[in-house]
Amino acid sequence: MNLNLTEIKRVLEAALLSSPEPIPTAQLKKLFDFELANEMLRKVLDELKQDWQGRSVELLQVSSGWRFQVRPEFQPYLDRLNPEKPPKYSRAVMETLTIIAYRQPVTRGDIEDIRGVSVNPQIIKTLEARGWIETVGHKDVPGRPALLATTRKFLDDMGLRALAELPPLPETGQLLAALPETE
Amino acid sequence: MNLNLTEIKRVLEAALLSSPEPIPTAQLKKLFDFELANEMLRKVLDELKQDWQGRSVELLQVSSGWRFQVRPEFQPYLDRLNPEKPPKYSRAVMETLTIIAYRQPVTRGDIEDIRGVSVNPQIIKTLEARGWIETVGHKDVPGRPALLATTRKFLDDMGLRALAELPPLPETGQLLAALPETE
Amino acid sequence: MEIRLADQMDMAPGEESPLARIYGEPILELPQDLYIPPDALAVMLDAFEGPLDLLLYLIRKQNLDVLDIPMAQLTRQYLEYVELMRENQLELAAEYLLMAALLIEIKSRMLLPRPVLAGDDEAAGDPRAELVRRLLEYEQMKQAAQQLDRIPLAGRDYKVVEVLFEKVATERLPEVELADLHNAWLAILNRARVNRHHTVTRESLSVREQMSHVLRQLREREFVLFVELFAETADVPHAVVTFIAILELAREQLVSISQQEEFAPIYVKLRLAEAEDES
Repeated sequence: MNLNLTEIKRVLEAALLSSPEPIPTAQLKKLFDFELANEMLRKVLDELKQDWQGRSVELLQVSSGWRFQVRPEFQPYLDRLNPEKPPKYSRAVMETLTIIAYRQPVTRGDIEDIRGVSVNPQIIKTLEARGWIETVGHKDVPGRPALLATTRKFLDDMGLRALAELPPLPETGQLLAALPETE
Repeated sequence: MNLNLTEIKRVLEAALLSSPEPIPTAQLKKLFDFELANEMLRKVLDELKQDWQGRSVELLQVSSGWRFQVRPEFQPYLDRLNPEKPPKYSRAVMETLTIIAYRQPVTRGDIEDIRGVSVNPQIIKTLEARGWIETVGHKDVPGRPALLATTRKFLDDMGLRALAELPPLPETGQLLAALPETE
Repeated sequence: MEIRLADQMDMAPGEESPLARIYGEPILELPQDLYIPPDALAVMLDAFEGPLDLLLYLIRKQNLDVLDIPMAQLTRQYLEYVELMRENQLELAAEYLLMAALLIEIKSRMLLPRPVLAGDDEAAGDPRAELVRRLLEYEQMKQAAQQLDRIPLAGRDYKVVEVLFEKVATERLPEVELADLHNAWLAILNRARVNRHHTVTRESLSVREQMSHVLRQLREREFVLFVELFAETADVPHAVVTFIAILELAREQLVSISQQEEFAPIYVKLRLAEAEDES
């Protein structure tokens, strides 16, 4: 039995769409009970590739054969189907970020004073890597510690135009008032 | 951000082509970061189904959602790649499955009454392992036997949307009519 | 007359044209008679799904009317089979013997005169009624099972589509919301209150922000004109905040402010900027 070109294409398409693994060309030829010439197979595969141009799925030739795969641009949509639980920053990171945001510019020492515990350098690195804080200067005290401040990216990511838009902390006054003046 | 209809269709297509399991409509709506109305989703899916008309692969709605599948006419070609087909189930398994499908929920005793032989526990295990039947309760009689019913996966694998789509039971009347007039 | 045969033996070997079709199933051979060679008996027993199946086979094969089973004939045939099974010491399931007992019971009851019923419901008193009901129900399910078996099965009779979705492992960064900052701040203050040895002074947020902003500008150049620091200030409050920020920076000795003479340009300079190599 002989198939016309369109039918050959349909068969190849069915085989390739139903296999997440690449199919070698030698295997693709086995789909047919007649000898499909290499050039013909190549021609049909190229046509098929062309047919899928501009779709969300593309036909690709990889080292071990041919396969259809979802275009990377569509990943963000598909990721929504199986959302991974978003990771969370530790309490230490959040408190450090908060102190820098509300009390900037501050040194690590300032943060340690406020939090009452030493600041792991990794925390500062994490926030710097995220592009949320940066060193804006050095304090003129022994050791000349870096002065940390939040960046524009931090404001962008928070959806704020300026630091003044950070939520006011009405309780702050009360809590602070309860604190003894030690200095 | 809003997508136009074609883009919505492309996203749905990518998700459906890459999932071997049917995707429920509620899940499909999650692909978008805006609220996609049910009628709109339905309309796009119908269009997509239309687009694939006459191809070797078809979009189908089954019990738990939508999936793309190879048209059975094209399977003989694909079988050439993988000549070992899963075997058919034995008559005992099929009869047991049929009684559960049409008479659910049933106990093992009910199945034995109809078939006139005891039910090999292995048969029930086979069907459970396949994900086709499950225990949905216990009958309030001595021994509290398990009540068996078919699952959504059973319908999915049969390509059905609901139990009502099972072929109608042969009418007892037809069976009688098929009998010759004897004596 | 149309040939109607039971199809229990499933003997369709290939493409030969069937002699007849029963419920869509092809029948290729006419069984010669009821006799089955003893060697084939084990195979035959396997082929039946139990005594109901065997009874149906006998009924269909003999063109017997299910609704009017001649009990004597059926019972004799059935017992012949059971006897054959016993002679060949086949493992005879209890169900077959139970059925034999039931058939004999029905047969004997039919020999007895029927009690005269007030109504004319003939079937109600027929000892065969229950057997007929079971035979019909079983046959119905048997045929339904064949229908079900003909439905193409996903994965066996057709493949489902699955193209590769290559997930690029994009690092998911934690998301932070304003409320998180708020909560973190409250946690800090709560601890501070418990510890009671830290001083947290209140300052205008915008002043602290502007301090950072000024420091950033100073970082880029060694000397910056004092007025330049106000270049971006759009309104009076902003200018005031910037002014206070510069004063605060000076107070905290982060910047130095210099002026060569009266009315000369004022320069602001990062303290220690010459010693510090920042980039």
